[in-house]
Amino acid sequence: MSFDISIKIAGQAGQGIQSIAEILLKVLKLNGLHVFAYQDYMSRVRGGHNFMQVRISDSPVYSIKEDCNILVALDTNSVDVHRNEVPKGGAIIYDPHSTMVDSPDNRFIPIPMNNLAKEVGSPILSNTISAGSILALLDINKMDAEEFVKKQFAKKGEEVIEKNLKALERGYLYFLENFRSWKFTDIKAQKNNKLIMINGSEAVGFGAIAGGCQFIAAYPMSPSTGVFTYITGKAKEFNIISEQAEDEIAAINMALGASFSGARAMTTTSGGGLSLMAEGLSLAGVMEAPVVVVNAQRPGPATGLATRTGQEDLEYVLHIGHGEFPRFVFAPGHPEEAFYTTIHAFNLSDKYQVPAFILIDQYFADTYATAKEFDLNKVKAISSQPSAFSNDYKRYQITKSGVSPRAYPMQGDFTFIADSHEHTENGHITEDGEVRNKMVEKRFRKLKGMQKEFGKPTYYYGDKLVPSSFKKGKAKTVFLAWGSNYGVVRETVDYLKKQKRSVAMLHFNRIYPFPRKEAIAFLKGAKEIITVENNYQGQFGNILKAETGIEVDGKILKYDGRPFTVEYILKRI
Amino acid sequence: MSFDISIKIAGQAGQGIQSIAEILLKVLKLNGLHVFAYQDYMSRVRGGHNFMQVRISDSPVYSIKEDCNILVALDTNSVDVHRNEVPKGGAIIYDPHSTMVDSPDNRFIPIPMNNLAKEVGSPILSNTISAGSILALLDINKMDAEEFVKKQFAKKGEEVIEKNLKALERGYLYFLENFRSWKFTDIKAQKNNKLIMINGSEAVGFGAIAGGCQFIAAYPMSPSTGVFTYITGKAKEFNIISEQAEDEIAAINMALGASFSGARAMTTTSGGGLSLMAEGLSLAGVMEAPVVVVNAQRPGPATGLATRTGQEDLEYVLHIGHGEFPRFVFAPGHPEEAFYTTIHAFNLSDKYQVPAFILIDQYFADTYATAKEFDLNKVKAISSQPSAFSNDYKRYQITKSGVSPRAYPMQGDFTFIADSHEHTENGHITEDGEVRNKMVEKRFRKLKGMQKEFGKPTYYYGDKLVPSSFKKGKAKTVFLAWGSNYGVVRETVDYLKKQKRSVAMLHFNRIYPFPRKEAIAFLKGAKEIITVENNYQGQFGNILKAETGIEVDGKILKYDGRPFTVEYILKRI
Amino acid sequence: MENTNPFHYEGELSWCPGCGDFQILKSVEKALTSLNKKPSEVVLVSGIGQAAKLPHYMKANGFNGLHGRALPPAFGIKSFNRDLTVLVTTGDGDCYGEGGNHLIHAIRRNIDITVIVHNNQVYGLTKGQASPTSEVGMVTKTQPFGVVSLPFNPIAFAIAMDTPFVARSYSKDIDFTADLIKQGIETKGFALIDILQPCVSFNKINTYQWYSQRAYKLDNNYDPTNRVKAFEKSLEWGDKIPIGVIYRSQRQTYDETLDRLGIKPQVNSQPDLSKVKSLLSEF
Amino acid sequence: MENTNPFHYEGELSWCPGCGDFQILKSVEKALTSLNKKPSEVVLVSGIGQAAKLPHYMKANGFNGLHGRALPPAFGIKSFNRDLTVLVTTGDGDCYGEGGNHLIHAIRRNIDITVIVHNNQVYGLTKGQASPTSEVGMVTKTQPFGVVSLPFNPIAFAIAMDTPFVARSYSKDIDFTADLIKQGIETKGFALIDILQPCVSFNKINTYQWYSQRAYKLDNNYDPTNRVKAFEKSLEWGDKIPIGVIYRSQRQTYDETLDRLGIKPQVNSQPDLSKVKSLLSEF
Ligand SMILES: Cc1ncc(C[n+]2csc(CCOP(=O)(O)OP(=O)(O)O)c2C)c(N)n1
Ligand SMILES: Cc1ncc(C[n+]2csc(CCOP(=O)(O)OP(=O)(O)O)c2C)c(N)n1
Ligand code: SF4
Ligand code: SF4
Ligand SMILES: [Mg+2]
Ligand SMILES: [Mg+2]
Repeated sequence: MSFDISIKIAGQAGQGIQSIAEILLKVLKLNGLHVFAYQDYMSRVRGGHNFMQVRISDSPVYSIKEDCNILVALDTNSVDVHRNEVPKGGAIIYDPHSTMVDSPDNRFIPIPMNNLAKEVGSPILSNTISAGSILALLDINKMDAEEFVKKQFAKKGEEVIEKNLKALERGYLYFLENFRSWKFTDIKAQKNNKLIMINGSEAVGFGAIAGGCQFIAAYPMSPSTGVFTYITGKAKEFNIISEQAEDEIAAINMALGASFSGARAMTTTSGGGLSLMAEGLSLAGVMEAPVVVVNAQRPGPATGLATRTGQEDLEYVLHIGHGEFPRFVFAPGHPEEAFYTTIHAFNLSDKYQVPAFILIDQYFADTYATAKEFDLNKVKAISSQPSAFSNDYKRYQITKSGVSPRAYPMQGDFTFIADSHEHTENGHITEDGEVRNKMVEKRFRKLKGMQKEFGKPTYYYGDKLVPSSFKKGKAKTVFLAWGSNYGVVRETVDYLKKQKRSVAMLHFNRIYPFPRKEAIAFLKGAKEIITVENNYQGQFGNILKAETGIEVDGKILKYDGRPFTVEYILKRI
Repeated sequence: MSFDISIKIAGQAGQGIQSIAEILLKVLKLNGLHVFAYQDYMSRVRGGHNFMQVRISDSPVYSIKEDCNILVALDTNSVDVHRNEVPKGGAIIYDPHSTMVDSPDNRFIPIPMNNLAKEVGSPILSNTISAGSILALLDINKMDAEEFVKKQFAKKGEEVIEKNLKALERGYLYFLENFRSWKFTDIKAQKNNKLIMINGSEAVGFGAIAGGCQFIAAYPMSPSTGVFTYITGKAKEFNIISEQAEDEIAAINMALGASFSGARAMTTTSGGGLSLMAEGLSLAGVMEAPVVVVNAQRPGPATGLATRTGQEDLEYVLHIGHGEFPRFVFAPGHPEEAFYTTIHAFNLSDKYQVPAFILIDQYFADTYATAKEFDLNKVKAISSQPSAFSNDYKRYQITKSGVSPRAYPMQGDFTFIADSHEHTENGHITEDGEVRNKMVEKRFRKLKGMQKEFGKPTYYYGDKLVPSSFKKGKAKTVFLAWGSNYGVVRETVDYLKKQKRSVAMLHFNRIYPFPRKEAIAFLKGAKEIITVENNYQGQFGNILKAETGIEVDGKILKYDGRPFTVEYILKRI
Repeated sequence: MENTNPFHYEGELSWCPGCGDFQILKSVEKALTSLNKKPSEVVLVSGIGQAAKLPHYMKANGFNGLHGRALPPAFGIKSFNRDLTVLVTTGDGDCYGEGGNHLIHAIRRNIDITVIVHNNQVYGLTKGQASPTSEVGMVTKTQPFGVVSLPFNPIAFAIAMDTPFVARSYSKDIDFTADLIKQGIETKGFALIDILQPCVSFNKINTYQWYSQRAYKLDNNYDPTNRVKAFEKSLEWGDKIPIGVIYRSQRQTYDETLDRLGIKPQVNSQPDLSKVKSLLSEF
Repeated sequence: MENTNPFHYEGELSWCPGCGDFQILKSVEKALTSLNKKPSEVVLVSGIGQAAKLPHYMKANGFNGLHGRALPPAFGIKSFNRDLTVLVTTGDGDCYGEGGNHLIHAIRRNIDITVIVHNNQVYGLTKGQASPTSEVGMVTKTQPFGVVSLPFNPIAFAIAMDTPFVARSYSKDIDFTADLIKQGIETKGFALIDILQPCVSFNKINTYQWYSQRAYKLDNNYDPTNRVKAFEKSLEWGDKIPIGVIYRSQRQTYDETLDRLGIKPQVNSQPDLSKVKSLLSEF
C-alpha cells in the first residue's frame, strides 16, 4: 500500500454528493485504483446532513476511516461537523460564496464552484466543477475523466456533454491555477489493473441474474430497494418477471406461486417487510418451495433508523416462521462473495427445496468497492429438478435424502398439489400422526445434505486467506465476524499483525446450517474469542454457544446505526 | 388415589361428543371428583373421527391415558379404532342399531340410544341418554345430574328441561335394568371438595379479566379462539372493548392503539396469525407499549395440523420481531398457573412497558381439569403508571431502571408522541447515534428488573412442589418441561418415584427473561437431564444451552400433533 | 356426467352434508369440462377455509396456501406460465377479510384469472364467527351483541375497481353457476364471481330458503357494460338479489403486457452467459 | 394565524421545499383551530411515509406507527377514549397500498375518525416508486417499462363502501382543504379526505401545474347524498378533476354502538372484584 487517502464529501440531501462521488469513483477505477466508498444518509429527500466516505489506494481497501485527508463541504454545517476530522496537511474544499467558515486555516481551499458553474453555463454544473478540482488535487490525469463524462452523459445529448466537459476542465484548471502547490501523495495509475466497481446491492442483483432468477416480487424498503431495482432494470433483457407487490405479504406469496410454476423466484426486503413475510416463509417451509429472500438489515425495532446499518435480524432469521423447517442463511462478507453466494443460494434453494436467506445490511448494500472482475465460469445456475415424471407423480414422495422430485404443471399429464397443511405424499391434507411424523422427519433429513454444501467459514490469518482445507486455527486471538464486517475485521487483523500480535478473523458467510465442525476446529486453539457485531446482544456469539458450546470471551458491539471502523475496534481491545 | 378411570367418547364431528362429555364432567365435578378431559378433534365441522378422553379420580389428575376403561362409540369407525384400547373388564357402550360390531365380546354394552331418544321425544336426546347410561355405569347418583340438567337447559324452557330429564332417567334406568351386574370400582363422591372445572382457554381468559383486560382485538384461529370468545362473552359485564379484526395485523395494531390510549390491551392468536403480528410486536418493542399476546400453538409449519397440539413456536417467540427488544415469555403448566400468570402478564407488561407473551397450545387450551377454587385475593390488577404529569412530560425519559413514566392522552395539558422510529426522549424521530445508543440501552436495562419478577421454575420432587426458595436440585434424573407438559411429566415423576427412582421435574413457566440462576442451581447435581417437548428440535434444550451452557442428556420429543402420555414417556427412558 | 368429467376426485370430501360447497364444486367441474380443459393445465389456487379446501377435491393441479393469500400466488403461477388456466376458490373471509388488500391490487393488475368466492356470509371452518359479509345483527360467539359493521358489498366494490368481469350466482343453480364460471374463464383478465352459498351448519340466517326467495336472474335487457347502471344494480340487496353478469369492461391484461415486453421465462432454463458477462462491463 | 394556532410546532420539518405536505399541515392546523380543539385532546395517527411524518410536525398527541397500519391503532385509540379527536394522516402508499385491507374494514366499522390522505401519486419517502394511484405509463426505477396497473380510485371505492363522508381536495387551496377537514371532523363516523398533493421531488407528471389546470370545485347544485350520482361523479378524472364533498351518508357509528352497550372503560381502573369472583361459580 503506497498510498491510502480518505475523502469525505458532505452536504445536504439533494445537493449532489452522489454526482460528485460518481465521477470521482469511476475515474479512479479507470485508473486501476482501488476504492471503497460508503454513503451515510438520512431518511429524507432534501436537506439534513449526508456524506460519502471514499478511500483510495493502490491495494484493495475494505473499510472506511474515521478521519479524512480531504473534505469536500457543500454547506456550512458540513464544515462544522467534519473539520476536526481533517488532520493538518489535509484539504477542505468549499465554496466561499455559499459556505461560512469561521477562522479558516491553511487546510481550507476555497473554490467558487457555483460561480464557476454559472460561468460555464448553469449552476447545476457545480458538481462537475467540484469533481474537476478534486481530480486536480489528487493529480489524476484529466483525460480519463473526460472519457467518463462522455460516456456518462451520452444519452443526454451533445450539449450536456459539452457543458460538463467544460465544467470539468474549469474545476480542474481553477485548482491548478490557484493551488498548484497542494499535493498529497504520489497517486500512480495502475492502468493494467482490470477492476470493476460494484456495491453490495448490485453484487447480489448481479448474482441473482447469473443464478438464473426469473421472477422477483418485492415492495420498496430501504436499504433493500437497490437489489430490487438492479434486477428490475435488467428484467426485459434477462426475461425476468418483476412486480412491485402491494405489500410484503403479497411479495413472498407471489414468489411462492411463481416457484410452484417452476420459476427461480426471489424477493427482497428489510426488517418490517421481513416480519410481514414470516407466515409466507413458513409456507415455503411446509410446501418445500424454493425461494431466495434477501433481507437488507437496518436498525430496529420497527421503523428504527430507516437508512442506517445494523445486524439485528440474525437470530430472528434463524427462527422466523411458525413451526419448524430447515433453511439456508447466508451473510456474505464482500461483493464478490455476495455474487457467488447469491448464485449458490438459488442452486441450493432449488436443490433442497427450502428457502434461502441472504442477509446483508445498509452498509453492505450501499458501499461501493473495487474488485477483480468476477469469474463467471466459476458458478452456474444449475437446476437439480428432473424433467420427466410418471403419471403417479407424488409431490412429497418420502426419500432418503428428504428431497422429493419437484415437478411443475404441464410437464406431463399428471397433476399435483402443493399444500400448506401437513400432507400425504400426494399433497393432500392429512391428520394422520404417522404420516405427520414421516413428513417432519423427511423435511429435517435434508439438513444432512445441506450441511455439506457451500459455505465454510473463512479463516483470515494475516495477509492470506486460509483455504477451507486449513483445519485448525493458529492465532491466539480470533475475531468472529459475519456478513458485512468482513472487511473491517480483516483490516483490523492486518493492523494487529503488523504489531506482531497473534490474531485472526473467522468470518461466517453461511450461518445455517451452522458449520459446527469448522467452527470448532478453527477456534480450538484460541485463547481469546471476540465477536464483532452491529447489534446489542452479540447475537452471533449466542448462536455459537448454542451450536458448539463455545463461549466468546469478548464482544465488540456497535448499534448506533453506523458501520465499524478499524479505529473503533482497536479502541475496544 | 383410590380409583382412576379413563373414558373415551368417540364419534364424528357433529354427533355430540361434547354434549355427552359436558353432562358427565359437570356431574362428576359436582360430586367433588377430579376430572381431566382432552379433546382430539379434526379440522372439520361434520364427519371424520373425533374423541374425548376423560380421566376421573378422587385425587387430582394431570394427564390422559392411552387406554380407557370405558369406550362410548358413537359410530362403527370408533369401535374399530379404539376397541383395542379397552382392556378386559372394560366397557364399550354403543348403539346396536347404528353401529356395526364384528364379534362383540363381553366388554360390549349395547344401548339403543337412538330408539330410546325417540321414545322419549326426539333423536337429539340421544346424547342425554348416553350420559344417563354412563352415569349409571359409574354408579353416580342421578340427583346431581338432574340438578345440572335443570341449570344447563334453564334458558331453553321447561319443555326442553323436561325432555332431557326424561332422557337422562331413561338412559340411567335402561342401563340398570339390563346391565346391573356391571360395576367398575367404588366411586365415592367427595361432596365437600369445592372444585372448579376449567379448561386452559377459560383459565387464561378468566385471568385476563381478573388482570384488568379492557381491550381485546383478535382474529379467529384454532386453537386460540376459545380465549377470545371467553373474554368477548363477558365484554359487556366487564366493560371490555372486544373487536374481531379483519386480520391479525390489524388485531395487534388495534391493541397497541388502545394501549396508547391507556387500555390494558391484549390479542390472541396462533402460529400463522402470530407470524402476521411480527411487525406489530416489533412496534410494541420500540414504542414500549404494554400488550399481552396469547399464542395458542398448533403444529406447523404454515397451516400444519390446524386442530392439534404442538410446542413449536418457542424459539420463534423469543426472537419474533425485527430488531432487538426485551419481552416476557410465559408458558404456564396448568389452568391455575395460567390464571395467575395472565394476571401477572398484564401487570408486568404494564410495569415494564414491554410485550408479554403467553404460550399455550391446543392440548392446554381445550383440556378441562378440576382444580381448587382460585384464590382471587392472591393477585390484583395493579397499574404501575403515575397519574399526574407535568407539562414538559417526556414519553421516553431516560431512567435508571429503563422504564419511563407512561401517560395517556388527556391526563393533563401536555401532549406526547409514541413513535416507531428511534426517537428522542420526546418521541420525535432522531438519527443521532448517541441518542440511539441511549435508547437501546435504556430499553435493555429493563431486563434487570424483569429478571427478578414472577416466574421462577417449579422443581417437582415427588409428591410435593418445592418452593422457589429450595435452592438446589436433589434428583439424579431431572425432566425438563415447559408449558402444557407440566401434568404429564409430573405424573411420570410420581410413577418413577414409586419405583424408587431418584427423579424430579423442572418446569419452566417463564422462559424469558430466562431464570438462569435457578436453572443452574436446580440442575447442578443432576446426572441426567432429559427435555420433554412437543417439537422436533428440542427447542427448550437449545435455549437452556445458549443461556446456561448446560447440555441436555436426552430428549423425549413428540411432534405428531397429539399430547404426551405417561406411557409414551416411560417407553423412552 | 361422471364418465366425461376428467376432474372427478375419488377421495373423501369433508364438507358437511348439504353444504353449498358441493354444488360449487360441481359447477367448477362442469365449466372446465365444457371448455375441454385438461386437469394438467388447470391450477386451482386457494387460501384456507371450507371453500379453500376445494383444490383437494378435484383432479387438477392445486396450490393450497395461506388464509387470505390465494391471489398473490395465483399471480405468480399465472404470470410465469400463462398457458395455465388459473382459478382461485376462496371464501368470503379468505378473500374479503384477511385477503382484502390483495383483491384490490389483483384487480388493478388485471392478470387473467377467475376468482370464485364461496360467499356463505360466515366463517365456516372456524365454526361460525361473522365474516365481512355477515348481516348486521347476526349473533355469534365473537359477536355476542350482534354484528355492527356494514356488510362488504363485493359487487359494488368490484365495479368501483373496474373489474373486467363481475358476476353473482347462487350455488344451488349449478348450471347457471357453471355458465358464469365458464364466462369468467373466457374473459381476458380478472373475473370475480361471488356465489351465494348456504352454510347449513353455522349460518342460520342466510339459508337455502332465504337465498331461494331472493335470488333472481337478470333479464336479457340488462346491460352489464354500463358502469353507473351496474353500480346502481349492485346496491340491490334485500328482498331481491340479482344474480348473473352484473358488470363487464375491457382493459389491457397483465398477460398482454408481458407478451408485449417479450417476457416469458422457461422452466429449467439457464441465463444467457454471454449476456450475463456483458453486465460486467457496466461496473 | 401563528399566534392563535396552538398546534404550531417549533422544530425543523424535513419535507422538501415546495412540497404540498406543508400546505396540508397548515390546513389541518387551521381546521382544528377553527373547531377550538386543544392539542391535548387531539391524536394524530400515521403510518410511514412523508405524509406520515406529519404528527411530528404539530403540537398534538401522536401515534406514528408502521407503514400501512395507521387505521388499526386509530381504532384502538378512539374506541378506548371517545373523547379524543382522532385524525389519521397518511399517504397513498400507506393507506391504499400496504394498508388497503384496513381501509376496507375501518370504513365498515365506522368509527368516528377523519382520514387525510396526502395523495401525491407516488412513493415519496422511498424515492419515487409507483404508488397505487400512479398514472398508467409512469416510469420509475421499479417500473422501468411504465406502470401497467389501473390507478386506484379512492373516491369510487369509498362510495362503493358507503363511507359517511368522502371528499377530495387539492393541497394548494389551504382554506378549502381546511374546511373539508373541518367537515370531516364534524361528521359522525368515518371521513375520508383524499388530497391531491404535488411531490416536487419525484412526481414529474402530477405537478402543481397539472393539478391546477384540472381541479375544479363542485358547485352548489351538486348533491353529495345521491349515491349513484356520486359514483358517476367519482369516475371523473382527466381534464377535469372535481374537488369538494363528493359523497355523504349516515349510519350508526362504532362509537354509538359502544355507548349503547354501555362499554366505556377507564384508564388505571380495577375490575370489580366481586364480579370477578362471581365468575368462579360458572366453572
Ligand atoms: C392467518 C390465519 N388466520 C386465521 C386462520 C383461521 N381460519 C381458517 S379458515 C378461517 C375463516 C374461513 O372463512 P371463509 O374464508 O369465509 O371460509 P368458509 O370456511 O366460510 O368457507 C379462519 C379465520 C388461519 N388459518 N390463518
Ligand atoms: C413494512 C414496510 N414496508 C416498506 C416500508 C418502506 N416505505 C416507507 S414509506 C413507503 C412509501 C410511502 O409512500 P406514501 O405512503 O405514498 O407516502 P409519501 O412518502 O409519498 O408521502 C415505503 C414503501 C416500510 N417502512 N415498512
Ligand atoms: S361449516 Fe358450513 S361452509 Fe363449512 S362445510 Fe359445513 S356447511 Fe359448508
Ligand atoms: S419527496 Fe415528495 S412528498 Fe416527500 S417531502 Fe419531498 S416533495 Fe414532499
Ligand atoms: Mg365463509
Ligand atoms: Mg405518496
